[in-house]
Amino acid sequence: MKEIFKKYGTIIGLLIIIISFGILRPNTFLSLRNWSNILQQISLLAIISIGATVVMVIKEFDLSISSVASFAGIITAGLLVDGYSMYLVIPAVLGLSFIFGLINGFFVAKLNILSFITTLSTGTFLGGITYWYSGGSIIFSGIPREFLIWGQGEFLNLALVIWIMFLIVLLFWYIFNQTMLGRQLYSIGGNEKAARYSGIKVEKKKIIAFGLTAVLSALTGILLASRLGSAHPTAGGGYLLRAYATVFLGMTLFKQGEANVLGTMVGVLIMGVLANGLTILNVPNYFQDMLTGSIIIAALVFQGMSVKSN
Amino acid sequence: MKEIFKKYGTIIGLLIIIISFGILRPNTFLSLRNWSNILQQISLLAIISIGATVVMVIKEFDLSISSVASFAGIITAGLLVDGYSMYLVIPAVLGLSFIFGLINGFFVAKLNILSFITTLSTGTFLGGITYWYSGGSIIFSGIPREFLIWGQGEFLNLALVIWIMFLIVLLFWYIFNQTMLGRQLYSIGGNEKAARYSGIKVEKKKIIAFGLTAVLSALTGILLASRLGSAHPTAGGGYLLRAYATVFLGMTLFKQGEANVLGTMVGVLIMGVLANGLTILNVPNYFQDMLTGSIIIAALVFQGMSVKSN
Amino acid sequence: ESKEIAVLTPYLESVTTNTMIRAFEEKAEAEGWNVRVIDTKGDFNELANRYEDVIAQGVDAIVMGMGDPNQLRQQINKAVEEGIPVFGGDAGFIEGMKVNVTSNNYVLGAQNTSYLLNRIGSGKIVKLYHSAHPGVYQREVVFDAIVDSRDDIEVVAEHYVQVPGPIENAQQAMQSILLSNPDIDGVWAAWDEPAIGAELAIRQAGRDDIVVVGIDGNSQAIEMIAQGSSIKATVKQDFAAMGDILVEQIKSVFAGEELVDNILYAPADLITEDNAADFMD
Amino acid sequence: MTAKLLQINNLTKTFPGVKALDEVDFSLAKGEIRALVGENGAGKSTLIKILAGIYEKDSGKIIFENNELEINNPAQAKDLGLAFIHQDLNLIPYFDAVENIWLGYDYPRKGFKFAKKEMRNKVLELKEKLNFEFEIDKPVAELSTANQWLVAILKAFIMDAKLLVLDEPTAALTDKEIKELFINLKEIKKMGISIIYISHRLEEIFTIADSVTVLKNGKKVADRQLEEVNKNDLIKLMTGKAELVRFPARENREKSDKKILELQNLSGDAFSKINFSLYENEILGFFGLVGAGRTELMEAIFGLRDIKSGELKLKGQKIANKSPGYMIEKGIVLIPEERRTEGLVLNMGVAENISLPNLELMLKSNVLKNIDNQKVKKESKKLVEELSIKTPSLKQPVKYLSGGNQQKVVIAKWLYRNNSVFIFDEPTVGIDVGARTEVYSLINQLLAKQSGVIVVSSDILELIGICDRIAVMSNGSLTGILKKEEFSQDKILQLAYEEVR
Ligand SMILES: Nc1ncnc2c1ncn2[C@@H]1O[C@H](COP(=O)(O)OP(=O)(O)OP(=O)(O)O)[C@@H](O)[C@H]1O
Ligand SMILES: Nc1ncnc2c1ncn2[C@@H]1O[C@H](COP(=O)(O)OP(=O)(O)OP(=O)(O)O)[C@@H](O)[C@H]1O
Ligand SMILES: [Mg+2]
Ligand SMILES: [Mg+2]
Repeated sequence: MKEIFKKYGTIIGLLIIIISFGILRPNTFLSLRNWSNILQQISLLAIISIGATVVMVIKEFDLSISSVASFAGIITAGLLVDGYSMYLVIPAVLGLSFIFGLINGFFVAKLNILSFITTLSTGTFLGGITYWYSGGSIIFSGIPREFLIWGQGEFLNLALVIWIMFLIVLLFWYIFNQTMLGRQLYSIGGNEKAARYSGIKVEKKKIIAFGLTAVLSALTGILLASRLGSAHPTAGGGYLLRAYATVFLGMTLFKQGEANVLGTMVGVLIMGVLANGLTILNVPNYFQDMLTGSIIIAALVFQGMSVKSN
Repeated sequence: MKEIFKKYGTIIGLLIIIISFGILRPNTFLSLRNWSNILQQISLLAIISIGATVVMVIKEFDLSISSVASFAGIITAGLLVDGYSMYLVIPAVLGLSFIFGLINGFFVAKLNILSFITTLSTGTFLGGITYWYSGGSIIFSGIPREFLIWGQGEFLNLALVIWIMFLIVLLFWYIFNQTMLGRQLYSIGGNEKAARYSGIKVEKKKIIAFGLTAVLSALTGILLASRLGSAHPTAGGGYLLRAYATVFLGMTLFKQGEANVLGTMVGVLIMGVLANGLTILNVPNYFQDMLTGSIIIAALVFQGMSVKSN
Repeated sequence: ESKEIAVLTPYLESVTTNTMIRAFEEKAEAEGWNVRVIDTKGDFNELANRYEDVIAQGVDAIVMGMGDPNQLRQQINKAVEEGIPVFGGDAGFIEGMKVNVTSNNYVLGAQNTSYLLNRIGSGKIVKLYHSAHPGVYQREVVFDAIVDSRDDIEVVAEHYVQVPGPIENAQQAMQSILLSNPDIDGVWAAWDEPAIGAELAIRQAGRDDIVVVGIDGNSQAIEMIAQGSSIKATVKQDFAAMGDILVEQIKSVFAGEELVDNILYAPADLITEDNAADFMD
Repeated sequence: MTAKLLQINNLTKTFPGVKALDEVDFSLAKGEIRALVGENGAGKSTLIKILAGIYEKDSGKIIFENNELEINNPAQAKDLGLAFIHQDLNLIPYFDAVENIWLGYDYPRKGFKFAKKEMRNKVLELKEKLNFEFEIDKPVAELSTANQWLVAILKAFIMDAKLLVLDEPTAALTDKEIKELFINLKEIKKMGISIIYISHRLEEIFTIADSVTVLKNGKKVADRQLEEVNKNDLIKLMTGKAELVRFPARENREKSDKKILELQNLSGDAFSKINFSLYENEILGFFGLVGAGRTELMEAIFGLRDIKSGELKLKGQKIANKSPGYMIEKGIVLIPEERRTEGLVLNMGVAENISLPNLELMLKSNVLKNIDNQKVKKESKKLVEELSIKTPSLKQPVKYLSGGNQQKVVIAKWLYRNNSVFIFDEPTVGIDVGARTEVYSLINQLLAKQSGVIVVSSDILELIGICDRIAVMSNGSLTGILKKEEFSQDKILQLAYEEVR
């Protein structure tokens, strides 16, 4: 029993939250429509959180994720408005962001600069570029309709972003659990020295990790622009803390507290369900904050209590 | 030579920045008046950053610092408007914040919840309270004039906040370098288990650390309210990232990369001087971001290069 | 049975948004409606999420509290499909919405810019702005246009004000600007908070020859004007009127009437030393 | 002899303040087992870390299979066929043994997934071959230290190595496992694989090695075939001292009947119903097989673990085992088993580590609680000298000290106070012969101050050599306490293997 709480405490917390909302507003909250809403609402947070998970696996921070997302959204929108084809622009922006991530990784892995300050600085730099490119204001008029498909379209009755999220979750779950790269990243996070002594090219893998994080952040930014039909130079700002919150929440799941894709997804769901459910319950704004804070703490205390005996 | 760069690279970086601005705008930038401005401008950031340093010494995060600052500002302003004496209100708010910090510490130390998620949650909770208390709007009319002394008054030709900052820096430098508590906190940060085996009451000290962080955050919030003559429910929001940026910047100074008061102060100065100098140079906003990002990275790369050979 | 009205905003923490929404709440509650305010702290994706939630929940009307509707096209369309009317409160207007009640930001910008220029005649001014906010951006556009057309006015420094913490940020920037440009005559702020920051810096520097103007009619700014600070003018949007108009428009829609206008403007008053006392609570 | 596998010429390596290797020559034939010995800090680990591509050499040549080469990183060393078991265990805590052992190689695949089964089988096979016993499916963090070493050893055995380097692999192993290891090392030798073997247990070297190289202060002082030397010769080469008494005699050995520590039916998670008394001026040994529960018992006495039932008495007074801080105040201290993770703050300096548990005795003012830095310096300097800790300065971060010197720092932490009970958990693991004798002398000295000492050790000879009585534990129970006159290896082992439920 204890073991179950220890292992799945956060999931149990999530279930309790869902059940509570379900009892309070069965018709609205439990409706299919609402769940398809919830899934859609969490999808972008999920993607960027998985990005954050990648660097957290190697015990690093990437604070540039929100800047990358904003940058990608603005540049994509700008280039589309300039008339370039979306099939050219999207890969190009993802590629550019990947390179940006590699540079982050280079500073961290090769030059040994703390990732927190590295990515804060490169993020600030990128933010400057984004401002410069956009003049500080929203880009929206002239964005071609076909671009909006990604963020607003549907496939088999589910929003396309949900499918994209599923794909990313699956892909990264696979990378982390069934590929050498994934295992090596975990080994670096577990004991960098041991990984190096085992012959793993630690620096290279770290750099790749930062690259992947940046790509996922950029993808989030692009999808966000498509979802909102417009790009805002600080659109990604809201994701930074929330992404890490979900990763940390997820870290309390499974094993010894490492960042992991499934944990992150549970974290994302907890956040998404809370926001959705509290809105449906008509809870006043300030009270939502108090409740969100308390519910998360309560869930963790609950789990912590059962784990404590170690 | 290498040793010098290794040890004082960040300080050298700071000096280079100062000299560059000095050459570009000798009359303005190097004027006494401007330096008294800079010191005043950094004072609040310095105080909250030292708060962040305290928890970073024990390798924990406190993300509630900005919420505590906002909370303290609003409650202080609110109570003053209600007619309570400032000599009662300020200690009470600091005390309340201290207790809040102890609660953070309790969750982290006693219940083993990751500090990142604990303080994010408690911070969200406190944010809710702040909103509820203030109705989400600014509090200013009715704040007694005498309260404004703290943030706007002068003493011996220097702003009072500068003196307060000096006092705090000195006090915490002393605590960390000359007292048992400081040494014990560092040992907990270095190896919690070894600290415990050395008979240190690890939990208790951790809880105290969180308490101290909260007090300094609250002090920052109160001084900010006094300085602006008004309190805003999200006034502290801007400090979160900047405070940790300075701490991390400072961690590249001295020793093995632990957070430390002097390092943090150099970090604060770098940030403050950059913001001030670039504004004096009339550098456009977006370009300021790019420059700030690049200069910090350059300074660290520069130092990193010289350290690398280890 | 009482009507459910959801007010969604990304900017509740901004003083003006807050005042406007409160004014509306008061009027709407007097009608017996149930008003709920949802804030997403500047996050538009979250804003879109919350739109979806209230649409799924089937509220009777949605009020968009500031924010650019262009970013919420899809959600507005959804609301239309569900037959939920969407009203703008100091937001923008796009197809599908019923109406936007606002003060004309271009006019606000023109009002405070003209006041500033009239007062100083000619000279050097500082611009404090924030283009990311659409309404605030519109004021800037007007300011730029007017200043461009005047050869005797020079913008010697401009600062993009950081949010959150605009007062402190503007104050710090102003301190530096005062040192590098001691000969400025005026400060144009795109809203009141940076104007207050500028005033704090000017006061600290012991200057009294600089004219600062803002927009919004923030009560702290009005008090400062009344006390004879460097802030000489602000433009107060009449939020109470805005709330009234919004409530009237919603009532008409509930009654099944077609609305005639897409955009309705609430009046705005220029507040200076002469009339500041009238506007203090 | 047969062909040369490895030849090292004039190898030099300096660290800030330390010349760790000074023009060292070294050569090794195919199929040779070469022991590498020397005092703590002599440079043994540094030498092999250069071979492993972890440290960069300052100068010198490395010739492997007749090619001069540079080894720039561990991956390259691995590709050359060099396998290492380093002194500091290098495992990924949350990986299980299977994955730890495979790490560094491409895992076998089956379709889209890793062939977990194949990986597992390979490890099982290897484990069987070496006759090791431990759980391979648990995260290694949950294994005992001894078992973690077994994992590290298997990890080196999985590759087709040409050279196997073991840096003190037996420090944490039991006799049984050591025996198995040696059988396997001999097998390996037969396959033509060379071995470099580092150990402070000189008896082992005579069992396993063909030849020996002695380092002293970074210089090579001798290369010998083992037939040519005996133990005393080696000790002399290592320490420069003519003769060494292994177990220093104690002067005031009169017995006391004053009970200092008394346990009555003490039970905890891994031990039950423990009864014994520790007398003043007594050294009480604790022997047991790995996992017998000795460490847990001691940690419980020290306040680190909960007591379920039973009583603890100090000088006749009942006390609660609240916390280590409280026990230290009362005069009970523990010198823990794992120095790197439990004993030291690696980033802190020598003086800072030594003063850490004694800070309240080194204050300028009891109100301000400010540290008297002069006193800290003076007292730690005294202890550093007393224990002859080899360090360039009092400020040197202890992570840069050699393993043995680290252990001395851990001991030094507790010598400053006047304590009633000293508990040493495996105090001589990884310590050179000379230093070991010093530790024994130190333990003797402690008794002079009206205290009692408990020594937990897996080295029977050591216990027989220094203790007044030896308690033996098996499976969480105390199976017997032997008086000095009853000491014999057989008796002790018999008690240790006694079946208890
Ligand atoms: N990374 C390092 N930085 C600074 N000094 C070091 C470092 N590694 C080792 N040393 C120093 O080099 C010397 C040789 O250390 P080494 O670890 O090789 O000794 P050793 O012979 O393996 O000793 P032990 O038997 O105690 O393990 C010691 O004085 C040690 O303090
Ligand atoms: N952190 C831990 N996690 C899981 N099991 C543990 C842990 N620590 C100890 N154990 C187990 O508890 C039992 C008692 O271990 P303990 O360390 O007290 O034995 P010991 O007699 O001191 O032997 P050793 O020579 O291994 O130290 C063993 O089975 C050990 O594997
Ligand atoms: Mg060694
Ligand atoms: Mg043990």
